[in-house]
Amino acid sequence: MEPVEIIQHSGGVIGVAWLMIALPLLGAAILLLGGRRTDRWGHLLGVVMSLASFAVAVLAFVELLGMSGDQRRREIELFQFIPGMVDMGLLIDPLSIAFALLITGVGSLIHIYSIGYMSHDPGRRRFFSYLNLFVAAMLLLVLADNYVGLYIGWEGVGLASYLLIGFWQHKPSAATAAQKAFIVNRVGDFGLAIGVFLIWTTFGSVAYGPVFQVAGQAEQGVLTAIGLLLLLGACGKSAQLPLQSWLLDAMEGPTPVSALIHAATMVTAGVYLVVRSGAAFFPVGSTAALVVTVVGVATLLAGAIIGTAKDDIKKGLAGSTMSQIGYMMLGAGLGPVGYVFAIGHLITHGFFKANLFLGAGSIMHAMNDEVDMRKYGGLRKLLPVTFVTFFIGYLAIIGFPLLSGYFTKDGIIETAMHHSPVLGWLAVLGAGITGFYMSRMVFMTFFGQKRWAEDAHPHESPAVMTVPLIILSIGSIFLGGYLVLGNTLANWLAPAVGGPEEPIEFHFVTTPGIATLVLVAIGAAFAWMKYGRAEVPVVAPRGSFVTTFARRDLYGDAINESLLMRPGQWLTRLAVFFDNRGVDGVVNGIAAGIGGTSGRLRRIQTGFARSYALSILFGAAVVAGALLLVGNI
Amino acid sequence: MGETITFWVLAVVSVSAALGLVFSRKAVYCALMLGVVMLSLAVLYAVQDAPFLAAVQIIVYTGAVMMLFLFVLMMVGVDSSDSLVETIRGQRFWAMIAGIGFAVLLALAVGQAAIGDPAGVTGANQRAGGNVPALAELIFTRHVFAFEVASALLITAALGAMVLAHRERTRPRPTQKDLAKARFVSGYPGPLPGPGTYARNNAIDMPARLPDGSVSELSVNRVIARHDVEDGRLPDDPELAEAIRQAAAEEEEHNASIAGPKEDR
Amino acid sequence: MPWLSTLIAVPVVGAVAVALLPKGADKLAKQVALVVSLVVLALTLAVTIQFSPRGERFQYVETYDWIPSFGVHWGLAVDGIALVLIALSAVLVPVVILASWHDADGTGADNPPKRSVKTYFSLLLVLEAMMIGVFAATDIFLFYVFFEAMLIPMYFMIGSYGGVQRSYAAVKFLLYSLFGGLLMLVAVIALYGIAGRNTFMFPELVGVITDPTTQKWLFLGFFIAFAIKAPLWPFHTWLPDAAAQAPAGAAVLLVGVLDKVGTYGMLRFCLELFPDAAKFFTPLVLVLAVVGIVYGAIVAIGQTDMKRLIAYTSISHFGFIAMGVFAMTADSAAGATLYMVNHGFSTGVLFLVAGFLIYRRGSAYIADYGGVQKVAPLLAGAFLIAGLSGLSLPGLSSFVSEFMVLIGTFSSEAVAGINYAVFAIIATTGVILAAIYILWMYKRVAGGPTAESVAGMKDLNGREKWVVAPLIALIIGLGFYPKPLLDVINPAVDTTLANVSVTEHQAPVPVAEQKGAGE
Amino acid sequence: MTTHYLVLSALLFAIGAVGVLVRRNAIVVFMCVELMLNACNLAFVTFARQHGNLDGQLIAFFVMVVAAAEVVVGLAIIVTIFRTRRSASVDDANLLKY
Amino acid sequence: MNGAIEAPTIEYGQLMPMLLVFGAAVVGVLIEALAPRYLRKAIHVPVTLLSLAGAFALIILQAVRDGVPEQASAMGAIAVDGPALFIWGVILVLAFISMLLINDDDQFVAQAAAVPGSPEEEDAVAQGGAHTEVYPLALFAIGGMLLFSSANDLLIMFVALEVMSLPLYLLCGLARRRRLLSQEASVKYFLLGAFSSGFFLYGMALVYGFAGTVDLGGISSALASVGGQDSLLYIGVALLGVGLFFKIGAAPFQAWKPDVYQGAPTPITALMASGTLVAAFGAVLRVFWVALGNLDWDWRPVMWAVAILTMVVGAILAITQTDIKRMLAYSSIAHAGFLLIGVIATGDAEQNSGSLSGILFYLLTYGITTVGAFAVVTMVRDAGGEAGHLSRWAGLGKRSPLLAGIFAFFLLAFAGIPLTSGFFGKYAVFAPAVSGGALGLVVVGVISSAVAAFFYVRVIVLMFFSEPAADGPTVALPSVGTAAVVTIAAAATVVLGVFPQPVLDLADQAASALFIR
Repeated sequence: MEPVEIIQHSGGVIGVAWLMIALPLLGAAILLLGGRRTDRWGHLLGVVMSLASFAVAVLAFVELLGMSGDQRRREIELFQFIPGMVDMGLLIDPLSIAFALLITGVGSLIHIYSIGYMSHDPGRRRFFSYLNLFVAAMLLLVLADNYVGLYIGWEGVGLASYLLIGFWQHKPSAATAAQKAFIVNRVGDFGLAIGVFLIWTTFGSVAYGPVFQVAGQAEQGVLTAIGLLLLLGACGKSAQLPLQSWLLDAMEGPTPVSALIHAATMVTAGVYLVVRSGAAFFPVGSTAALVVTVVGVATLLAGAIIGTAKDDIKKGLAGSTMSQIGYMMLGAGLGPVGYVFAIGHLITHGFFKANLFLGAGSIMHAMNDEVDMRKYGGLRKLLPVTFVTFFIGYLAIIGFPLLSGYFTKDGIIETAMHHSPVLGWLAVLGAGITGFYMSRMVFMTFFGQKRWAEDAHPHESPAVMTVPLIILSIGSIFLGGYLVLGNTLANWLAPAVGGPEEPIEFHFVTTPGIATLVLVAIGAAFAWMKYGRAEVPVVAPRGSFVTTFARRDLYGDAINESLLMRPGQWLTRLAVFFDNRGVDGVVNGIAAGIGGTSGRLRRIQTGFARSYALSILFGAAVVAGALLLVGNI
Repeated sequence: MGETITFWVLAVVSVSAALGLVFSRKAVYCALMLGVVMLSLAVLYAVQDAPFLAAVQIIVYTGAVMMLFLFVLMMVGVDSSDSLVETIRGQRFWAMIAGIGFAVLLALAVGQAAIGDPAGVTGANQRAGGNVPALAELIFTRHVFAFEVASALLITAALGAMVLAHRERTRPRPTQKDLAKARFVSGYPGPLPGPGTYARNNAIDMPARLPDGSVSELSVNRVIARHDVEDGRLPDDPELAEAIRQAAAEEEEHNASIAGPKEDR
Repeated sequence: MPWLSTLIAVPVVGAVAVALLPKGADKLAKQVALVVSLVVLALTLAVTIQFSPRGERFQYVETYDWIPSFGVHWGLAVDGIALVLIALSAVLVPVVILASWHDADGTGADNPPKRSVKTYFSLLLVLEAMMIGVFAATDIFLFYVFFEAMLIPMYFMIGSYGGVQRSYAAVKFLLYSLFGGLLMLVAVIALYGIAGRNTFMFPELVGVITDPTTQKWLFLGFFIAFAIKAPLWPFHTWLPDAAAQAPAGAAVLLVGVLDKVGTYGMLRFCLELFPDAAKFFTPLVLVLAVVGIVYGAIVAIGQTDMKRLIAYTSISHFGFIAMGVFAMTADSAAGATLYMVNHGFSTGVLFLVAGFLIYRRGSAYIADYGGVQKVAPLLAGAFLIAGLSGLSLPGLSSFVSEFMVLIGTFSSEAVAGINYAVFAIIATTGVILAAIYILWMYKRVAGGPTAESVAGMKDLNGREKWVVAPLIALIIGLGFYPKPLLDVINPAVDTTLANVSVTEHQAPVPVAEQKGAGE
Repeated sequence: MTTHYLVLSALLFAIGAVGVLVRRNAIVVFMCVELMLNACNLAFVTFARQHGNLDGQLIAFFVMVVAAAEVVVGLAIIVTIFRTRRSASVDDANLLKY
Repeated sequence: MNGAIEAPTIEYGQLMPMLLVFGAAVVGVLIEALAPRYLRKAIHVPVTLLSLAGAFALIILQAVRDGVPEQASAMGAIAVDGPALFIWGVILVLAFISMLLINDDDQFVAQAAAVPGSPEEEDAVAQGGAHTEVYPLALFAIGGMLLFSSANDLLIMFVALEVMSLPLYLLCGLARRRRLLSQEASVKYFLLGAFSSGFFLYGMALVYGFAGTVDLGGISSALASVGGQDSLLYIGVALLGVGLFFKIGAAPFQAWKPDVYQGAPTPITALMASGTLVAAFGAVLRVFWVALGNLDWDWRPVMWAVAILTMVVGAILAITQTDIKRMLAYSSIAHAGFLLIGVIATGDAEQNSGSLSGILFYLLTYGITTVGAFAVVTMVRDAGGEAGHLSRWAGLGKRSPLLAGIFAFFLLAFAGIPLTSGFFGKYAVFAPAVSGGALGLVVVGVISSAVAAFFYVRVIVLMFFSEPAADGPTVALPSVGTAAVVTIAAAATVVLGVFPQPVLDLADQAASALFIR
């Protein structure tokens, strides 16, 4: 089943879908330009704008629901961006609206949560303006009807991410992390940009409609090239190997940011890109798709391994995010069936990971911003709401049966298994590791003895923070089942990404499914033995080689440093030296040479009239001789 | 035939005299040598049908111009003879190269030119009735303007000589009495000892000694002293050397005072 | 009404008026200068509004004989390309005047000596007149006259009002430019002689030189001058010195406008007058441009002085512009033209904000800063936005132009077996490097703990806000809606390229049709 | 025969020129210049005879006039500088250099 | 032998400008003889200035009323043709403004015959003595310049050369301060001048030997008719060239220029740098174009070499100069090189008149700017007189911005920056040179211009960008004359740089009919 035709649209809520983007953007602008005057109510405005955007998304969704399946891809024109090249417009279709709902929905919850979380921060207004900016950019990313619009949103979220990671600029680590995130992302953007160039050159358009229409007619090599270039972009944004290194550092940002941007939404943009372009550039069985799956599997394992060794709760979660997005990527490389589970996992992950992160934020809020799990312990009684919601999120992520993660993750594993057993079993292994590190996190945090410092007075967070947690945890419980069972999501997405030939049936009892559960259980049990029952040392013991390997993010930073940064610094120094001594040296050398010649030559002017006379006589002889010579030739 | 003999004789004479002019140390000899060249040339003019020029050459050139030279030589110091030591490095060598090269070039060019027999100026002379009238006709017709303008030259020359040589008296001329007074006031009433009066050395650059054996600084030519110091030609006798240095220093000072601040040179 | 002559005359009259003010009237001098520049801006707006993009190529044509003996005219006219650059100049000058309000007063942090205030503003206005003149000139000789004469006020601005090494920088700037200009003079003379039209009017000289060898030599004469002016690698070393030593306002005009004359000249004169030679030299120029992009960026990363760093980023950006011009596709050339304008704004605001920082701290060394964001958030914010514009963040104006240049170059047809897409790809790495040099600078200046030396730093004051606001508004506005500019630029670029006999502005042939044609 | 005269004149001219270069006494230098002028005159007179017109003789006459005037001015200048420096050496006048 | 000589015809009308100058010079001599000392200056000044102005007026009258004569005047001795009239006009204008400088007090020695530093000199200075003879001497020199540039035969040219040079030899030695330098300049200029005029004379003899005539037209026609004696001609041309190159200061005959320019009294330097150069170029053009025009294939390569050498030597050596006048002298050498490019760029009649017009225009622009620059030099003084050393000029822009600004403007004009007269001057010479096939020379010219710009710029840097020295020189309050010179020169530099067309028209007109023979 192919994706349906895109239809020009006007009127209705969809006709003003641009409000989704414009409202948060307006909010950001007001907050940024308004300055301190808006300090008092700025955060409220931010929430309102986010909610308004969510409302528009819901209304558009409803309007879309009212249409028949083959009518559900609506395009609205906005303005000519680059005449003759890019007409800016929005594409409202099942895929984009699903993202829009996730972004605005989860986004709004996190906005609300942040009211509480950031209540003591003097830069709260600025924080909300950045959040609004992020929402706007992210919506542009998913709603744009062309690759340039996507690219703008793509870099826009990069900017927001940069601003928010570096929100506490005065912390050098935050400033560095922000810079690193942006630069690594730029490497991905480099690929995306060239991919867009190639699309334009090949198809004469950058809009989805025309491009997808004729994509099949292009040469295979070009298509593969485009696919790989887009994948590079996706890797950057979604922290996939080999551009994963920024995500862990990005945890320097405030926790709501980690939840919204670095877990629920932005980092999934890569998945969106692959799924959006899937039919055209990542058809099942193509080289590009294969590379996508390989990247996905590699990352899901890498992320999981990293997650096992982190004592920083946020970094642990970040590793987990990497890993989960790896699953999505894996799904995104598996064609229409994979898309359904990838998007499904993306949505459920959006909920339970946001839930987990906000929970972590709640814990930090309670613990004086302490992030080291070795200094937690036994918190389940002091933070009951947080504990419960966190635990639900935990169950969802490890794929506890009937919770959200169970449906979507198992779907991906099964599809992968169907596709290639190797990939499938690696994905199963990943799930097992997930069981271990998530359990470890829960046990270290909520169980065991208290290990926190004297001055910490853990307390439950205010309602403004816990209510979003509760809402998210409800989503974490039910969303997966709702989406997967009965093919809800598959049918919904079919007009946008193409549907599987036959309806997907979700089997509760399968070999991989059981294997997964067993592995997860083993992992959890192992974690209980190590961290639940046993005493957890406050200072991390020197681990084995493997532990160190995982702790150091699989030596990702070390590789970057020795392969790129050091040679880069060396190259820079060389270039500066070459510029000063070489290029400029030539210029100055010429000047000095002329000056030196002058200085020497002027000594010829000895001041003796007789020397002058000699030069005259010589000159006369030479002139006469030359003339005689010339004349006689 | 007569012309040929005359030419060869005079050619040899004039070239030798010219060489003498270049190479004789004494300026007066030079002047005399130049006179010889000029006279030889006058004869050659006459031989070549230019009697008027021959006369003018003798009267104006040899008679007036050379005398002027001699006058000036006398004024400047007749016995001052050039040292033939070359001070500019390579000057003499390159001068010879250039001079010989130039001469060869000229001679070659002249010799190479296919010059026929001379037409002779007899015809031209006869048309106007003689050399002098013929020249007169040219001067007063075709070249009258040059002739007129030459007057400007002469006026300039006269005016220039006046400017440079004529001194307006700014204070009354000292009388015999004034001079005598001045001489006695100076503390040394006798005539100054000439260079070499008490000399133990007959070089001009050596200071004289006074009867008491002390060195007479007055007898040192400051300009020469400067050269001596610059070239490091100082006598062994420390007293003499000191006197020369003193004089050289004075000379420097003098130059500096006239030339203005030192860095402006 | 002779609009363009008026545009040139007004600042000249203003300059004279400012110069003739009595000695102590510094404040009045500034005010007069500002008013004059605003009048020019208003006039420019009027001109821009009345310009019809789809009309004749050259509008507001004025042609008077100036020196008939030489075939020289006072020939002014604008096409879309010239118009936007004139507008750029007209916008930047009042901003610069406002920004330089105290630059000559001698009240900076390190107590620079006080200098003649009215001379400074008078020079600024003279410079404005010449900038407008150089873009408006349709007579090549007149162009040359402005091209060279422009150096003098800038020379004095750098030399008299600049930093510690100002005289070295000023002399280097002047001599380097002069040398290029003189080479161009030879080419100008030869063009006149060989064309044999007894006129220097540009429209009459297009397509006149047909002999390929002649074209090549003349092309080189023009090109080297422009390459020095622009500056392209390896003729760039004067720029960091000049820009670093110049007062911030002068640096803005130097890099923002004066250097554009080089790229403008390439587009207008090198391409149209010598199309064959331009095509012949395209690979060479593209290599220089790409080397400049990467090299400029890498060297920028290693700079320790803010203004030098910005200057090197400009060298990188000029590589993009030159690449766009010489890729000779409609998109790349239009992008390059747009880039000239956008770069003027973005580098302008970057220099100005850097200038504010330096004025406060008294040092241009990045190491002397730290944590500015905490004490002066607006200042740091402006710095960041300016920087982001410098790294071509989408949504800011320079993105559009950089994107167009790259995509245009990427899609240019392979000439002589060389696929220019390679150049575009290498150039795109400049995007990554740009992120490094800008963000690293921002981090060191504004991030981290607040350095002691900047602890008391004041945030932007009212005047400075008025300096920064319009530029940032333009940067963001044009970033989202560049169409007004592109509508003016595109027809002019199409005409230019038509004269180089490159096909008109159109999208690449879609793959389906290619297939159809192939069968 | 003409050629002989010319070669003689050339020789004298060259000797005069060399004299200017090697002599240091300004007056002698000047005498050498006079020698050069005389050599020119010889050439003029010779050529006059060769061509059979009197222009050459006339020019020689003018040269003498000019030379006379030049001598006056030249010697005046030399005397002046001698009075200042008490030296007639052209080498001593080398404050102006480089 | 009844020979009544037929009276020669002399076109007094045409020659009147020159005769007026000579006449005024003679009157000046009479004033010296007859007028009481205290009155002399008062009489000299109006006589001199009026005669120059009158001569200029006569030229205009001549050109407007009678047009340009088509025959040589004064029995074929003098060619009052278009270029001559233009050059006369230029010389007179330059002489007039130089005269205003010469007029300035305190420039000339009080008592030339008094030994420097002697009590006599002090007395003379104390009594306010001054050599008013400079007026007639300068007038003679100016008359010589007029004659030199319009001589139609080599004899007149030689005489004119001497008429022009002798007074200048004298005037060079009459500086009031730094007399040793001045006298040295004088003696050097004299000895070398006499030496080089010897070469000129010998060249003349050889050319006469070749052609049998010294008439420029006659030589030109002899080129076609005489055979077999080419070597005479070539050597003759070379030696004539040496004499002329010496006067314009072309390398390798340039050595005298810096010494003499530096040592001479500045007003005289101004007169030499402007008037003499113009006159010498008039003579160069006449010899090489009128007499030897058909030989251009032979002399052109040599002239190329000389031009290149001149430009390069002038530009490069100027860089390290430390004395302002010396630097301007080297600049003058470089400019002579640029002008030689114009001389080389010959071709058909149209080409020639283009080049000629360019040279004429260049001479005017360069001359005026030069006089202006030297006028400024006279105004910057310290205790020892003019502050010649460049280091003394540091910070002048702060102390007297106007003067420094004007001087900077002159320097920019020398450098050939657009909107100054120097730019159009250079352009006017370079443009025809390119069409005349001298592109290579133009490139060299352009490169040396760039090098030359360095030292002009260096002075500007010193004046404006350096801090003033504590005991820096003062700027003398200019006399009316000096102020007028600076004003005129600055105005001319601006006007000719912005609106040169009228003067270009004049030059075109003057050059259109080329030279008469």
